[in-house]
Amino acid sequence: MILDQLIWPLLLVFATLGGGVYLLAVLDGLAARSFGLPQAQSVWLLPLSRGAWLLSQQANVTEAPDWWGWRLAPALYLTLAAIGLALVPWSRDWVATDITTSLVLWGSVEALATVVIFLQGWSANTHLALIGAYRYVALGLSYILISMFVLIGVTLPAESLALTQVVASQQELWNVLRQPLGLPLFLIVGLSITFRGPFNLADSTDLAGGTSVEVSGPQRLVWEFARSAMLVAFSGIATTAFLGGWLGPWLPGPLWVMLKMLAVLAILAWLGRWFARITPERCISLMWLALLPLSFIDLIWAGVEALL
Amino acid sequence: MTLTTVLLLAAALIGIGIYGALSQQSFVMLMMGLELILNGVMLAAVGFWAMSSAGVPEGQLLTIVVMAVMAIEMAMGFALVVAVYRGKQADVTESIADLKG
Amino acid sequence: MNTSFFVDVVFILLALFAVYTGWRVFRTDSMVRASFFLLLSFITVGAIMLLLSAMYLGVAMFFMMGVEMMVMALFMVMFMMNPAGLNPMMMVHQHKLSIGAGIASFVILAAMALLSRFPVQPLPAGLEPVSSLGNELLGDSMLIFESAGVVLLATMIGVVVLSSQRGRFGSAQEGSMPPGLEPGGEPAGMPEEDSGAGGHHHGH
Amino acid sequence: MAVSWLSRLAARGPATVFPALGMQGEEAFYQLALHPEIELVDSPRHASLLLVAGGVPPELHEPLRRVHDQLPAPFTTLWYQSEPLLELQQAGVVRVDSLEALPDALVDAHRKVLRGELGVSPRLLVDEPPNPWRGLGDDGHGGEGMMGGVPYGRPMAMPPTQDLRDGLALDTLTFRLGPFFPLWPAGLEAEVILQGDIVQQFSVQSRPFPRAMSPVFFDAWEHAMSIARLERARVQYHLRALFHALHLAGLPDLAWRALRLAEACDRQTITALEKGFKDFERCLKRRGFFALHLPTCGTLNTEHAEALGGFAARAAGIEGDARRDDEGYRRLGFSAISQQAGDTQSRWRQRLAEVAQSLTLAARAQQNDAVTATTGVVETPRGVWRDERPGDASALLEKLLPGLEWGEALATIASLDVAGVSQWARP
Repeated sequence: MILDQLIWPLLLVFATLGGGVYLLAVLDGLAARSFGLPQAQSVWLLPLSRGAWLLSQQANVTEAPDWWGWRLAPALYLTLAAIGLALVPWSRDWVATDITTSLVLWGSVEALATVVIFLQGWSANTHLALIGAYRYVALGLSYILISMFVLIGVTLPAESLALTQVVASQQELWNVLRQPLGLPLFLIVGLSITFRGPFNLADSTDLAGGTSVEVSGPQRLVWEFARSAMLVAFSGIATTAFLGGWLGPWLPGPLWVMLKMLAVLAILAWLGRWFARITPERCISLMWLALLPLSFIDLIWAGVEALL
Repeated sequence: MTLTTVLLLAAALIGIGIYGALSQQSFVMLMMGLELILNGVMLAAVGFWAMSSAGVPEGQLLTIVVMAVMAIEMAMGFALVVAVYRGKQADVTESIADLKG
Repeated sequence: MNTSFFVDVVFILLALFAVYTGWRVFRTDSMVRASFFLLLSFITVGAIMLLLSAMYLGVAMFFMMGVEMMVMALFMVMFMMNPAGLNPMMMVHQHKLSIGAGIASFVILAAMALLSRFPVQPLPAGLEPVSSLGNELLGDSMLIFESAGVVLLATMIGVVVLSSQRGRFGSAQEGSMPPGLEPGGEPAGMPEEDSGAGGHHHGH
Repeated sequence: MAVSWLSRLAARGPATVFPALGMQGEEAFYQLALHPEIELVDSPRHASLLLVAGGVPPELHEPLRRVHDQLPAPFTTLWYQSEPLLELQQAGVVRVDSLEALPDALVDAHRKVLRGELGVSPRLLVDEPPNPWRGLGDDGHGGEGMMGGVPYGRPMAMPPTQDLRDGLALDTLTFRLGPFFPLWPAGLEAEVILQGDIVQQFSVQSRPFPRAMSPVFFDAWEHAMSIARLERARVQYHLRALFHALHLAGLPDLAWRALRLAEACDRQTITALEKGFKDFERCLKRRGFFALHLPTCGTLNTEHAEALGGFAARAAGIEGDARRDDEGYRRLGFSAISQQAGDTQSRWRQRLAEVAQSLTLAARAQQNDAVTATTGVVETPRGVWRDERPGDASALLEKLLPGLEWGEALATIASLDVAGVSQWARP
């Protein structure tokens, strides 16, 4: 019983965490290469040597930090990412955590991530990190709202809050076609929540690294790992909610999930490098004036469709 | 985990909350006390629902209502604090003498 | 090694943690830490709700309180004006009375919990808490649910009115004067001018 | 064993360098930014090497020590055309004086540090708060209640000026940045008061180092000069400035391309440059540099625009360009371009337009070997150099930046050239 309920799910989550983050780093390296940035090393080795470099560095301390927050925030963020990944169903019965409210739990992961990112920036007790933290909190609420509405749209045809049911409801038609607005909106939210590319306002270059400006060594490794892990978890949820999860011909379910996740990650890695960073003011206008109304339309669309 | 232990926990949370709400000078800390009281109330409601009411759905409904009350309390509270702060530059309870009878 | 033993151990740990973090809220030396302790207390209570098989409510606790406490922490920083809320603090009044009131209420409530007899009616085996809650919300108790929604909407409007720079009678910074009873007359319903009021002013 | 395996793996990665630029250190900076095995980072915490490039005046030794102590161990320092700090001289610092040898020296130092073959730089300052906790007042910081006082010698976050947005006194943050802050001109040190994300006060504490111009501008001041060479140097100057703006915008690949184009200015044919720039400009617009990133604020008023001169003035609608008065340019059909708005976005539009114009001029000038006709007046990329070189204008930042958000403020600084022109030409 312990083996079934504890060991296997944990192994599954850890394996996807490690493998997913490594593959994301490789995909990001490939994206960088396709944009013409020269690279000294093969993209396969670069993440490893970077990790080794951070591991051999000292984890420094700022002046009078909030000790608990300073040391724990990266680990907490990683934990949230792991919880998110644990919700992804790999096949009908291959799910690490199969609860009836898994979509709501994912919503909580997004909400608590805001707290953890704030904690990371605030606890360093230095100026640039704190500004990054403020920025994320000020913008994070709008991301969460959009993500909630889009995900509620997905639950309507499934008549359930469980991700396994959401996949099962896509047997005839994937949600990406049934609710065409959903996936694009959700992808934008994904970039925002993991603050990448155009929405990288918390760890941005104008703050010299934002919330992670002061971290170094293993602590920085955990933080960067967690950021990537969050994106991997996010791609897992996107796959499940919009791309039919394990559904697909010929191949076994888990393989389908993996391929779809990789496709989502590749799109996100490419999108993240394509656009310039948006200013906070424009970001908030975009979120509230364009994307939030669009997510309402998506929800209405989903509702009307469920009624018909 | 029995109903009694759950209720004891709820009582402890409510007790701490009452202490906080009465003792804190800062508006915001005062609101934290209120939130802690409501936290205990919600726990007690869920405890009764799960162990003493054969799962009548109203038990959960009550908790949802309390959550809504919390949101309202916080939003209104902060808005009032902002308004008072603008008017009087005060953020501790003693400073608004007008409210004292 | 049965499940209920596990549940008991987890419950006791969570309960102790919830009380500890709840107590730390008023004993920590920074506002932001205080709100994060409160958040931890809420999350533990949410986890206990999950143990009590309130699947939706427990999880809803996480995200509701996550956002709520985040906002709270920000407000702390905004009002307290010390660097990012990191300075020590101990701002209490009527301390002894409050301790007494807290303990007294705990004793009374605990006595009620220990002495009264509540019916033992556990959840029926086939009950699905989430769908039962959903059916209740949009079935028999629709009116309550909808009124909660309307109240929330009213709150939003009220909050915007109260906190917006431009209030009902103009900019808050200009005193937000109501119009006169006759055109160009004295502002209506204004209190007498009170010189020297304003309580404790934040100097520079 | 395991450790040596780890450090050997770590040593294979790119060398992470925090550049502390002194006087005339930019040349090294641009060379390194193009090198694939070197990663220039913005925070000393993220580096394994501290590169001090160019001379550091003695009064900036203390800030340099502070930067030095922020690097996480193991790390070492490299000194390019700079005198190492006295206390570091026993610690086996690496001194490099030739630009060609610098990248390899950095990569080599990075590997050696990680393998433990090079002495690790010692800490220079004692690890304690700048001022002791005095234990005065209610909470020990010397103020009343939670207000006032200067905990650890830092002012409490109290708004010093009237609040800019609403009645709320969202905590103000007072801090100093510079003189080695890599996101604005080297040498600029400023005390910034932020409220949330908004700059409330920006007071310049020390001015940026004067920037060295290409020697062709000095030659052109003295005698007739090939217009093609002048315009190429101008293009290079603007493209190098664009590198910083694109780095800020989070477009590292475009920043790299801008720098590549800038370095090609001396070598490539004009047609190749024109084509490369056209592609680059299209890319820039398509990827949201203007639409998403550049703010439409940071508007210069007429007085400031006139004081600053050059492209900044032309972007604000003041058509001053010394090239109009030059017979050589007139023969090539030169006419000054200008914009109206005078904000950050229009400054970059202006600079890009001027680059395109310079390339056209250079192409025409090349055909008939045009030279400048007047001496004693040069339109440098920074402004007119008549009797004296364009001077430092960093003081106008104090007027320009308050009210902007932090990111907008940095984008505005990057769109301006506030540093004066050095009396020495670039080597």
